[in-house]
Amino acid sequence: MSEPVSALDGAACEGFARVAEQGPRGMITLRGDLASVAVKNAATGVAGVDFPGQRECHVVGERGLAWMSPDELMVMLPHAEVPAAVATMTGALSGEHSLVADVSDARALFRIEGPGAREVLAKLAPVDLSPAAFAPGMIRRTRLAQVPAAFWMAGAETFELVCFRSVAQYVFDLLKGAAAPGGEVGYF
Amino acid sequence: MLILHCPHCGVDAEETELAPGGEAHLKRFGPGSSDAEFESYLFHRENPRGVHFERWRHAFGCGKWFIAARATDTLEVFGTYRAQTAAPPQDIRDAITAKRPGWAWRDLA
Amino acid sequence: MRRYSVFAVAREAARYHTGWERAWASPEPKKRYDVIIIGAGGHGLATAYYLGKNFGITNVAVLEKGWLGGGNTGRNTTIIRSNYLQDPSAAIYEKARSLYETLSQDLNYNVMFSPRGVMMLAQTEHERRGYERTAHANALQGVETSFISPDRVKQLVPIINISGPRYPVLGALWQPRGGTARHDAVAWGYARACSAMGIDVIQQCEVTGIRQKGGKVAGVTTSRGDIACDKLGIVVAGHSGVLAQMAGFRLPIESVALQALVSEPIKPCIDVVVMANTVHGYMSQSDKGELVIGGGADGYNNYTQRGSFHHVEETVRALIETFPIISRLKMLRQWGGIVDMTGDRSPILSKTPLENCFINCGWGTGGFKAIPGSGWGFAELMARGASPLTEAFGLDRFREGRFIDESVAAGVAH
Amino acid sequence: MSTRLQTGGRLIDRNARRGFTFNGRRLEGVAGDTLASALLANDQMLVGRSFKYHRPRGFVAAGAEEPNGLVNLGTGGRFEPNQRATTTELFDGLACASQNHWPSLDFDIGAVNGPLARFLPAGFYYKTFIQPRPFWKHVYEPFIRQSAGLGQVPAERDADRYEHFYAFVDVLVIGGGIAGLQAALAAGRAGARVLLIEQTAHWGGRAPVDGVTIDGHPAEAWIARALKALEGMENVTLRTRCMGAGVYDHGYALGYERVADHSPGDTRPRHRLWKIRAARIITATGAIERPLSFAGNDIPGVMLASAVRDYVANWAVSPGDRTVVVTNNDDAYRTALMLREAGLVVPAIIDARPTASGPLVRAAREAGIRVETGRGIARVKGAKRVTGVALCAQAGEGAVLEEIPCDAVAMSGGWSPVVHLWSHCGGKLTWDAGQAHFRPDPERAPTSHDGAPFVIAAGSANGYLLAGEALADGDAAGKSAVRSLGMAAKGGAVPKAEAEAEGPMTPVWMMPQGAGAELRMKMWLDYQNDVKVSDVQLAAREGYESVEHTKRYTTLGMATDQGKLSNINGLAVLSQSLGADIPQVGTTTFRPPYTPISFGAIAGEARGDTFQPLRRTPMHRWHEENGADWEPVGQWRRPYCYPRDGESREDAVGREVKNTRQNLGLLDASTLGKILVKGPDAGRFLDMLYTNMMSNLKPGKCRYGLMCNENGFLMDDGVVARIDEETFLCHTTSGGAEHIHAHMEDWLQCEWWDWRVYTANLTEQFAQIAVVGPHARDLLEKLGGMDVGAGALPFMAWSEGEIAGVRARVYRISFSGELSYEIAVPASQGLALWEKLVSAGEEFGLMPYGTEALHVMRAEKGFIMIGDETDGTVIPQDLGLHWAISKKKDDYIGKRAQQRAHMVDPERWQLVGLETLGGGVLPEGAYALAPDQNANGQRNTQGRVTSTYYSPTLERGIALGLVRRGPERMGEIIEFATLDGTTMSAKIVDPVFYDKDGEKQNV
Repeated sequence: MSEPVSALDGAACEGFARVAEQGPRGMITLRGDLASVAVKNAATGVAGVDFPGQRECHVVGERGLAWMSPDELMVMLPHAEVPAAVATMTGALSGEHSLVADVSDARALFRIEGPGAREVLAKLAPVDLSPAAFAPGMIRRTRLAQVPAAFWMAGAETFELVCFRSVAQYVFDLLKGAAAPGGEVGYF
Repeated sequence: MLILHCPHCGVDAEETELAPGGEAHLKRFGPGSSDAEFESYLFHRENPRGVHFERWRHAFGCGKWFIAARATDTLEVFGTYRAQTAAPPQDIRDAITAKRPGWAWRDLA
Repeated sequence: MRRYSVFAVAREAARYHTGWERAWASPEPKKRYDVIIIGAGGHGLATAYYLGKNFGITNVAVLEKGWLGGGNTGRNTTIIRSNYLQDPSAAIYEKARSLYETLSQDLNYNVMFSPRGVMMLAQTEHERRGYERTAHANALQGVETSFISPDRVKQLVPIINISGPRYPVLGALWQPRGGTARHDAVAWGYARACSAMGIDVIQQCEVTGIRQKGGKVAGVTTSRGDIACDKLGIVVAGHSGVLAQMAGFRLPIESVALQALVSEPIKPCIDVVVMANTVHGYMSQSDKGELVIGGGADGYNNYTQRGSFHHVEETVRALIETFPIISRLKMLRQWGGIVDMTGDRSPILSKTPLENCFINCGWGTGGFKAIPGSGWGFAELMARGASPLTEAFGLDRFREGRFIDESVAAGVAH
Repeated sequence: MSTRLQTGGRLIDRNARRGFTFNGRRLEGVAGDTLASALLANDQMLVGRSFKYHRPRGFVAAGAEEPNGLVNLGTGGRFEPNQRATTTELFDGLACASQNHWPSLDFDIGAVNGPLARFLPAGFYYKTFIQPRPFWKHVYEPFIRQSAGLGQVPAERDADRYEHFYAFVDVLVIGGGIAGLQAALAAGRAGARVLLIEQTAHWGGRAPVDGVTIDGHPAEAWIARALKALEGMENVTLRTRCMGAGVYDHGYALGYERVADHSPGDTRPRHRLWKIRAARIITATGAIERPLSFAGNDIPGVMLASAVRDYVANWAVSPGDRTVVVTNNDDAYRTALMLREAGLVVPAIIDARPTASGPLVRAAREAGIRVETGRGIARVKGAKRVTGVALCAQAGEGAVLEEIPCDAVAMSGGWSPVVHLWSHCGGKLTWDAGQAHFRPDPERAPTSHDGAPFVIAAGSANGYLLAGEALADGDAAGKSAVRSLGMAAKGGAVPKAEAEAEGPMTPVWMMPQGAGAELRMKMWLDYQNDVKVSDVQLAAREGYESVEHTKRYTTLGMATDQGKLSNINGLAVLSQSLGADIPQVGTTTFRPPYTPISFGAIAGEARGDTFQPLRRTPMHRWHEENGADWEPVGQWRRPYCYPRDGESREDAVGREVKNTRQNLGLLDASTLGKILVKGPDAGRFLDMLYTNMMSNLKPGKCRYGLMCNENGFLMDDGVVARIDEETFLCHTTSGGAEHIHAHMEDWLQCEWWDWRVYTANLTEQFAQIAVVGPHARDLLEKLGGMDVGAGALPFMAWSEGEIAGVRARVYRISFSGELSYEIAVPASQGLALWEKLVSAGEEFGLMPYGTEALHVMRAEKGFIMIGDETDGTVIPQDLGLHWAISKKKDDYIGKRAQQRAHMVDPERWQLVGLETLGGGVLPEGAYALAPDQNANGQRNTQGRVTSTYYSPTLERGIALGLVRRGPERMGEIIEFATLDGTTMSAKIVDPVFYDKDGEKQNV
């Protein structure tokens, strides 16, 4: 196996917020009955974080669980651990109607950091990003300009955002433009 | 620019996050049905100037389909509910009746 | 009724234009007519006009709930073309286009038909193949079109960006005798000509019911009393569903909002009509200098004549990509119309389950360009019970699966 | 002359000089000037020409309602036509030019005054230019187009950037006058999230100009305090230079922020379009003064009384030395008093009212200003500049009583609330007879998604013209907004605003009342479009009775000012001519935007690289670096071919086809959709989705499948691989993935929601590479890692393992007819594997090939291509694909549709191969001729070409086509029409041109 290559190989830029594409991150789609104990255990077992409720996202470093829809979770963990984790989960869920799939390489992951991070996203997504409405622990799947994306907060002033790998460059260009110096809005 | 509440993920989503799917609660007619039934299933629509039940998909969000009860003349939304519902739920119908006494949709009121 | 001419204007000028008569009469409804047309938009008025002109049927009333020409006739982007792919469409739209050529003279009312040329850009290989196919079809349909090179496109429209980078222009389907006309004038001109033939155009008269006797049309109930008729034509675009319900049948129709917008007027910079379907926008320049712009329709039922702003965004960004210099121009006004979309996006000109009741609807986003042809064919259908122009547009096609699908080549029909 | 006064000017800084040019002339203004005030300070009263008659035009107003003062602004990439000088902040180096004249502003040959204009009344062009027919296109229209159009056309690409911003608030307050400020205070104190936007660069609106006092202090003091309080509130955001452009359904509103128009070229975006979602919107948008309709009211020097006041108070500019004031209300007296105070001459106040009393009138009289009541202006004298006015009795027909020399006229016909934003989303109006204007009807406000009213008008925008009422109304609006949102409105005594009381106004729609036709032809309603009182009366006479008819017939209110000054006056004239009440006649519809907004702002970030998403495969960069000639496929970009030095596209394609057939080709197939379908009911589900049977596919095997929509038409195709008992992987066409995935979810969620099936779109998880050609197996075996031999991996099978050390799934499928493997690896490994294949393939003569070679090869094999052989009207039965339509299944999506009369018609056009007799290539899209014409005179046809190529393999033209009863007519020769009028003969043959028995792909 060669070293896995992320979509933009870690491209980054500095504006009134810092935008950086992250290296490969392990991501597993888990579909099933989120009320089922087997599903809960399979997810928390490999992710090592609390099971998320509706639109919740629990992340600790590279590990995390995100609520994607009433029957779908995204499991996050180090890229190298994915094959083993998929096997473990599939095993744990045998006999349970569910779907486990490695989607690590189908995505690109970005970090938007700094006091202006909220504003950068508020220029591109039809989402209320005021601190009162969006805070750490939440995830929002939405539209970033013209493509689907999902983001959550990894800290008070840090967002992590995923989009499909094929549009990574488009999303990077969007974020770079939105964070360009001179574009500060001063709203939040 | 509509806002609709997605009953699956709880987001009040703006129209640009959603994909419209046309009239809801259509009964599918397949092989064995008459030409008239099939034509009606595929093409005939209520298209009311008033209360309408229509399908929406939270396309940029949780990806789930839901149904909205909406007035096509004022764009008032009386409620939304999951697509896995055979007929408009009573509470939605009551909400409509409260606002629009005597409304009718197909044989419903 | 006095004829319009430059001499008439000069004569009136001498007395400060105090001597002009009404452009059309404003009669009280009679108790009975041979034919009633519901809807005094372009299609309804044209139908009445050709009933009189081609079939000598002038005991006709055109009933309008608001003011004539107040619907989509006065809300569209005034594009006239007939470069359609399917035979039935090409036939009726080309009939319309050719009637537009002489309409000002026929009606003695200047509708300002301007055959400045219409081009549809091909911006993907798939679109290019589609338009080359259309060009072949048009050649056999008697519609004058050709597929032109990118250089020719640039020559006809210097402000266009043909080199992309995103969607380089690979050529265009060009109809030199397509163009535009003054939309209000089309309705006013037909109304005036109808009035001159003794046809009653009755505004502020809303139809509230359709009366039947023995499975046949007997007349209509209106806000101004009952009116009897032998034959009834429903020509009410977005409101067809509502009227059909009164007549007791359903239609394969959905009414949605379609938006258009204009820029502030600038000096002439684009002499032809340009349609870019890949990026989804179309543009021409009015004689006042405004850029007249149209785009997509909402995907949900709407009767408010207000659309969603994101369609305006989508259209504007497409046109900036295509015509970079418009970026610093300004949007002066946006508006919405209610368009009636059918199952195959082609119109319905048809008999109905109710005998002697006919319907003309479903023009979707493409109605204005068809007005004279639609009136011509629908009048023949109502007078004779059949017309080669309307034959393929019957309601029965949806049951048989005999669709007329234009989206095939054009992507979207405008 | 108009000039800068020695003292005063609340908005300017006299010490900060700003140089600018007008028509090339160097002029000087000061910081705080608008372009309009700076021009007036330089005695530049003549600033443009009208639209139709090219009449000389000067400033009438001082704000957004200005109809005349439009200029070509800036140069090069920052050039902009039709910029309104009254809303353009002056900056150093500003360059502008007047519009719509030739050769010059002072001498414009387009100008047709007096006698000629008489021949061009409203709608004259509908009645003329009819004969002779060709003249419209070739003579009349070109002339009309040239003379119309106002501003110049930009020549360069826009040099600026734009952006959007999404804001969500409880209360949006539009308008930063005292009513808006108070509304924001009231809402802010209650804890609501408030956004307050003001279109100008300054807070406070008219109050400071009109000498309003609040709680005993000058308005300015209170405004400063209010701002301080608001800035202190966490939950309140303030924005100047941000106009409320439009109000849309469900509380959506647009704010148009002109971030850097006054500082072009700095790092900031030029405009920011705010997309605001507000639970409640308060429109405190003020009111606009109406002109009076008297002969010559369009001559430069005739201005709104309030505008004259603005210029003096805000910018210390006097429009004239001798200014006659003409009015029908008390408010205009403020202008007279201010002018007098500034040391200027006011020869007279002409008041159309029979009598006038009230404090302002008294003050004027006490100041020694001559007040003439019951009088009007018969006509204004002058051409490019006012030289005097002729007095007459308002009640009469215009007999001149006296002539008063003057160089400016300040007029006031009363005030109209700015109701645009209230009306955009359906808010209705009510007629206020006392003040002769329409104001919002609170009983018929626009309603939102919950059916509740969401727009509240406040202050003078709500018809409360007096400062005291306006401020109180702003407070009430703020409080009712928060209350309606379930918040408690905090008290706080309402500040008391005071200004001199005003006596009642009297509506005056024409001056003088009995003016004859000749005068009425000189009374302008719409200054920019040249619509006069006589035009509206003509429209009414001719039966254009609806206000919409009149508007469209005369073009009243359709200019770039959208009739802000002319609508009510025109409406009044119309209703008088019809003998109807004004409310009966009603207004035209108010459409967004309030004032024009830039296309750049609307497009926002969607330009250049971010115009649309461009999708790239993991190997994209390699293709780029290796000279790919791109083809857009949906939002993907795929190599069409890889031309080598000096090679044409055609040659490249030929080379790629030949090399793939003879040696080895490599294709990036990553764009193919890959959807995982899993669950106990997965097989059953796929049996409904595909026309053929999938449930009996064996794990480890692949099967080609067809998908139709419920209407029976073919929508997609692709290979399905069964992974295990419960799991299938469905391949879709490129760009079809999202669409097909949505299609699956639609049926699973909305029709068969009790079926136990999950899907996942894995399209982008995998890079997929097709290794194609006689040496395909040699290459894979050389790289090693798994057994790809015919035994272990036969045709239409798949297996999992490693290729060159990369975890891979290998499908033995072929779209070219050659021995072919499609290798799927994680996207992060795609480029690495591709490069390994390329270098290891060298010895086998490997070359990458593009989409066109793919198309040619599939056509040589007679394989259909979705989008070529299908176009949304074709069913599988048309394509001879009966073998892929299960007879065993009693249902699948589209089956019922395919049983309809027209679908089973034996006359349908069906797929065949076409061989030109001469070996030439049939034109794309050509139709096959049939005898005779149809009833509409169109030539009959019997088929068409769907794919046509030069086959490098067979060295001749080949084509696929749909022909009536085609398969029954093998060997028959039919004629295809070409565009040059000739025809080409082609023989109907089997669609498979190459390796009919499939020996090559089965080895």
